[in-house]
Amino acid sequence: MRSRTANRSGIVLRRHVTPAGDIIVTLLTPQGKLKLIARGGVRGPLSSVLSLFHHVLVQVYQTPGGDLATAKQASLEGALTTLAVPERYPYAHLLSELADLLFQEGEFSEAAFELYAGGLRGVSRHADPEWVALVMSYKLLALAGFVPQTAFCALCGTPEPEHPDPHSGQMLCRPCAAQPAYSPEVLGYLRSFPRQSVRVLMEAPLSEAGRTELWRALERFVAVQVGRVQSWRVNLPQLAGA
Amino acid sequence: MRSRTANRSGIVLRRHVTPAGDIIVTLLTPQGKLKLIARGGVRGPLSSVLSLFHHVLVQVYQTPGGDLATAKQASLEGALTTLAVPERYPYAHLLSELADLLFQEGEFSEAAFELYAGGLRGVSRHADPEWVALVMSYKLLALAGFVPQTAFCALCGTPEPEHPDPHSGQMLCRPCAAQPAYSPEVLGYLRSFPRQSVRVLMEAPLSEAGRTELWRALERFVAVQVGRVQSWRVNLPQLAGA
Amino acid sequence: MKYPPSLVALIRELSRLPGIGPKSAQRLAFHLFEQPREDIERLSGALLDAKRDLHTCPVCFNITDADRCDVCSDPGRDQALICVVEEPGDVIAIERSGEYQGLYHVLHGVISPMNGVGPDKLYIKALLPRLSTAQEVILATGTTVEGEATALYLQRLLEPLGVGLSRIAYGLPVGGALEYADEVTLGRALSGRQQLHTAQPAPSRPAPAT
Amino acid sequence: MKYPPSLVALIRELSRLPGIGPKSAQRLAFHLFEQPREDIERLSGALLDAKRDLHTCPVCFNITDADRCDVCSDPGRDQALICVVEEPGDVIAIERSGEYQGLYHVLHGVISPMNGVGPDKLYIKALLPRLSTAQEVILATGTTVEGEATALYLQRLLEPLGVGLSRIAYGLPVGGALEYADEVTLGRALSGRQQLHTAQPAPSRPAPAT
Amino acid sequence: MKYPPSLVALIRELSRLPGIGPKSAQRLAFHLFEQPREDIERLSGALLDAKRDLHTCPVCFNITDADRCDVCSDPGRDQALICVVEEPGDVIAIERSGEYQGLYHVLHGVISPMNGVGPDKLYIKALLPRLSTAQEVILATGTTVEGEATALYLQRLLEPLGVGLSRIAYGLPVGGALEYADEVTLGRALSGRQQLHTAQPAPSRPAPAT
Amino acid sequence: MKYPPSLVALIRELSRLPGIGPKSAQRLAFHLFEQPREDIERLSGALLDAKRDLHTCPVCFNITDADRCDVCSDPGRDQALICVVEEPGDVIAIERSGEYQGLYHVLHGVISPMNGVGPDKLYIKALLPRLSTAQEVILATGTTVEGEATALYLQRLLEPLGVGLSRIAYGLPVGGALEYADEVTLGRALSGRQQLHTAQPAPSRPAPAT
Ligand SMILES: [Zn+2]
Ligand SMILES: [Zn+2]
Ligand SMILES: [Zn+2]
Ligand SMILES: [Zn+2]
Ligand SMILES: [Zn+2]
Ligand SMILES: [Zn+2]
Repeated sequence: MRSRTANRSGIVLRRHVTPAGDIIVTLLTPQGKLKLIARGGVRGPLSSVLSLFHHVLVQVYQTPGGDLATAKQASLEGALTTLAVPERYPYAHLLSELADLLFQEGEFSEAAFELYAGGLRGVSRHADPEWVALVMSYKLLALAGFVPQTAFCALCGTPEPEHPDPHSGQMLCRPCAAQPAYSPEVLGYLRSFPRQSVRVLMEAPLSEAGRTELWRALERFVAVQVGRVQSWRVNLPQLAGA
Repeated sequence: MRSRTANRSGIVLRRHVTPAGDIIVTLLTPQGKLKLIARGGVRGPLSSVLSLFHHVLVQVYQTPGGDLATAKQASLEGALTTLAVPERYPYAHLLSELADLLFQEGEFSEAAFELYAGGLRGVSRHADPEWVALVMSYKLLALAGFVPQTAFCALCGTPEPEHPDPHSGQMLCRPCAAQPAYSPEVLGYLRSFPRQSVRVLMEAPLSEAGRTELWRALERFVAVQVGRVQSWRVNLPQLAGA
Repeated sequence: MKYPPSLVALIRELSRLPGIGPKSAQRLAFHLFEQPREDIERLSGALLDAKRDLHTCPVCFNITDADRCDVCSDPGRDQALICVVEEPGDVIAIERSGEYQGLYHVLHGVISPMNGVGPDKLYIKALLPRLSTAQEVILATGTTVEGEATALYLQRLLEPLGVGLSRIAYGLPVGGALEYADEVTLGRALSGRQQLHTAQPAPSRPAPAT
Repeated sequence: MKYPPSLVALIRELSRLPGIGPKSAQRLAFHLFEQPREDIERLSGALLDAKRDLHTCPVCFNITDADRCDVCSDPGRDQALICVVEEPGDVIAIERSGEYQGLYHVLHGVISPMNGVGPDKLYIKALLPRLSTAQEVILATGTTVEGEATALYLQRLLEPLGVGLSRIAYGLPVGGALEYADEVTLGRALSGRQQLHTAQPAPSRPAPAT
Repeated sequence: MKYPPSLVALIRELSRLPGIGPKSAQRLAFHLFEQPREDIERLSGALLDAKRDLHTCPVCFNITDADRCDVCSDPGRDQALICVVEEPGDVIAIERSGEYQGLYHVLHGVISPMNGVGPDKLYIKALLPRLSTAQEVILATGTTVEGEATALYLQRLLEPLGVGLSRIAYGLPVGGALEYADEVTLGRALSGRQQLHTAQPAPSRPAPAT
Repeated sequence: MKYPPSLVALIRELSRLPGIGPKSAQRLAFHLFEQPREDIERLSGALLDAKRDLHTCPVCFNITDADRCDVCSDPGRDQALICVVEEPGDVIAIERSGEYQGLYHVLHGVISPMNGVGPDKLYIKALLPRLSTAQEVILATGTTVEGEATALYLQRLLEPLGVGLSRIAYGLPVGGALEYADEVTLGRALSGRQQLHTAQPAPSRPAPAT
């Protein structure tokens, strides 16, 4: 039997319906990112299975032309139904958009899949979804090799800088900086997060003020180092009812 | 544009789902009977549109191989939602099965379509669906050219027979008959229905006893002259709550 | 060329399976030809074993290999709820949804006079004695005309007996957009809309003023 | 061979239409080439006319060519009911179902942070003043995650304001068989089942004893 | 609800386009509603421009905006080869393949008595004077029954005139597996098999100086 | 609910068959459950019989239940023609076309390094001794990249041996329109076009005495 089909299991990072009624989804799987089209899918049962944030098993057909792969069948492996709740919804978007940005098609990474899946699970269940989103965003960045420099000033190289750099999201020494220094809890977080486990980081949530500093640093750093994240443009804490 | 597609409007006489999830429907249209397959249809929106007794507009694709024509798209033109009610449901089946039996593919007949559609509408709305079904069954028979002989005895040719023939569903003279004569109301109905309009027939409903005689005559006549009707095997009046 | 009789026989038997046309049957036969003997024997054995072991549960008419099916013999299931379905496959579909903890009753069909199926051909009579211990019967036949007619028939039959009756919800499937729903479904999704209650107490943080 | 510029331009413009790939655009262009001049002028005119005449209703944001849309200006509609939908196409879908006689409110989108769409990008603020005359707001956004999230957001926003809220029903589409429904939909169809009431008085004829 | 007339008119005109059903037409209309005015004007203009500028080439009946089409007026094309096709779209399809350097002749249809199309409805007569300079006429009508009938008609008509005639190859499409080909195609792929020669020598016919 | 083990086993075995997903396997199992015992035994027996009786022909590697396959043992077949195909199913496909009267050689695969299939994994060596009596070898592997690569490999291998070689035709499938063909196929259909001759003379090669 010659076969161009394969079964792939992954989480729907993105979903878009074309006016013709096709569903285009991007999956993150342990074997990498994967973009698929389900032709006419919006009128059938695939519409339900291929929902945003669903964990799905898809039968993928690679068309001979080398076009976008086609999703022939799909079944649900797991749905995190609480992700539509206002307190959790925007953070699920943020993690998914970051994962989409950080990982490329063809990059095999079981760790990326596990981290992202764990992040979504946490956002869906944890009492403090904002903190889950912050920790997992930084961990996703680190896994993809993007770690903000904390040892030296981004401008002059002075060691142990303590001030934010509003342009790069990296850190500046006192003479180079225009803004006050990070609070000690934020400084501690930024210096230690790459080495620490998710569990340890989750156990020491920052204050409201500290999170605001962290979000700002994250936003700048991602914008400069990785690319544009639409979710930032939506006022996340306001949407979440903060 | 070369095209093998055409739009056809008709009522779903029969519907069958194959284990593979294809829907096979038979439509009665003003241009004749038509059998179609909707591949994989049971998993999509066609499943809802191509329901039994629905009046639908179907985009028909004639496959080059000359196989069963395919239903590509379908939209609902009208649904008689009360037909599922126990008092009406079995009569809708009976009319549909009769129409399926009486009219062949390729036979163009606007009159057949109108009569059947009118019958279904009547069964769905009229206070006395059983009488609608009786009248319309006889009218469908007459339209297809099957009229029980009432002028001469089916065995010896004696004129003006008045007794039922339990074998042929036709009529017998007193010497040939083994059963008592039809009641006057039934006799009057059988002798006049081919010439009379549906409206006139509907306005003179027969008694409970007369209907039982008529059903029995109809069943025999159809079985001998036209073919096997499954709906008879189901106890219609009992199912309808009689 | 004449095909070997045992190949012809295999293709013929395979093409009797539902949903397998003659071409697929042929392809399947060639595929099986390439498989190791053990695999063929395991498939052949599975067929015979299933036929020997499986039968319908005498209580609910689900498929089982025991005296009673796994649901009927589980005291942890809610004995006051009976979900009436068309086919054994529907039991599996509902169990997979994980939302139901009651019992089942499998009709093995729907009322369809034109196919010669009246109520007496279905396992309806055996449902009646089960009602004494039931508080609610869920009519979960399909939403086709035949399924709806069967549900209406059962409603008419069971209502006088005083048991609670409910019908599986009509509506939009999860993941659906309104503009792709057909009119009939959309109409029922609207008329069957569910009132929302502030189940959760007022949120601790004030709602945003947008 | 170089294609004539006006043919190239037409194909390019046509292929910008959603759902029309380059091959369809080319086929369409050749088709249009064969049509009489009047037909082309009528299509071209219809495009310009529609763009000139149509705009959103200032009350409900439906599409209209008048000061107010046809629904908003119809005193026969139930003014106490507002159905909130995602897109103008949803209004047409619901109207086609013939089951609804109230008013609408068109959001023109769903909340989707990853596409940069927050609540402030939708016509939500304009819904609030309309609540004074409403008794029930039906949240009829789609049943996708985005539609559900938007409904939950609106529920959170509107609940403190004391208006009645309902959500369009999740469930089996009409014509559906259980075994072809996905688990999530099936679960919601069961949990959202509707109690059946003997609306009709006891049937005049006794129910059959099967 | 009554829809605005200009919306109805636009949907009606759009649904006249081939391959666009009423639902797609509606979706298209709503999409156009959301586009900026300039885009609509550009589409509308492209339609009118194309209708005004385009006509058939008087030599080969291909579509052009000039006195002669781009192929007919290109001296680099092989003037001894004429490829007869059904529709202008076929010219584009062949040009895209990059395998052909000769001229064309577009019939604008196929012989189809049941659609009232006889040879006199096609641009066949105009082909005859062109044969004087041609060495080979390639019959490249489709492989449908109608296309084959048209090719046979032309063969019968042109053979006595002494011009070389060839027919586009029947066979397996590239990327095809034998078991998925229908029997007729497979039979023609076998009977039309091509002899293979060792290390192809320089082609006998000089390559055209494009 | 736990499913009966023999049902689970049957579903698992069925879902191993190619082209049968888990849902189809389940539906198939339920269908088999409803069939009479004899039917199941006949299917089960057909599987075992086929496995016991069938093997590859030692000459051409086609499937047979005899010492030599039906084609190899038929003296009426043209012994000078060998058609090389990928799979036993291709033999059936060609036989069904009724256009071929020669012999076969089944490779049981195609060269595909990424699947670990080199020429040594195919029945190529056994083809060489057969060439002594052959005048023409038809390379009828598929027109996929792998099929084409295998044909080119065989061409390179066999050419020095002086046997006539041909390749199954690339081209338009019967019933095809040019505008729906891909460019590569269209290019090959044009370059492989067949010269047409007036009133075909008697074929030069005597028809086989089937
Ligand atoms: Zn510095
Ligand atoms: Zn007599
Ligand atoms: Zn049981
Ligand atoms: Zn309005
Ligand atoms: Zn020209
Ligand atoms: Zn052999």
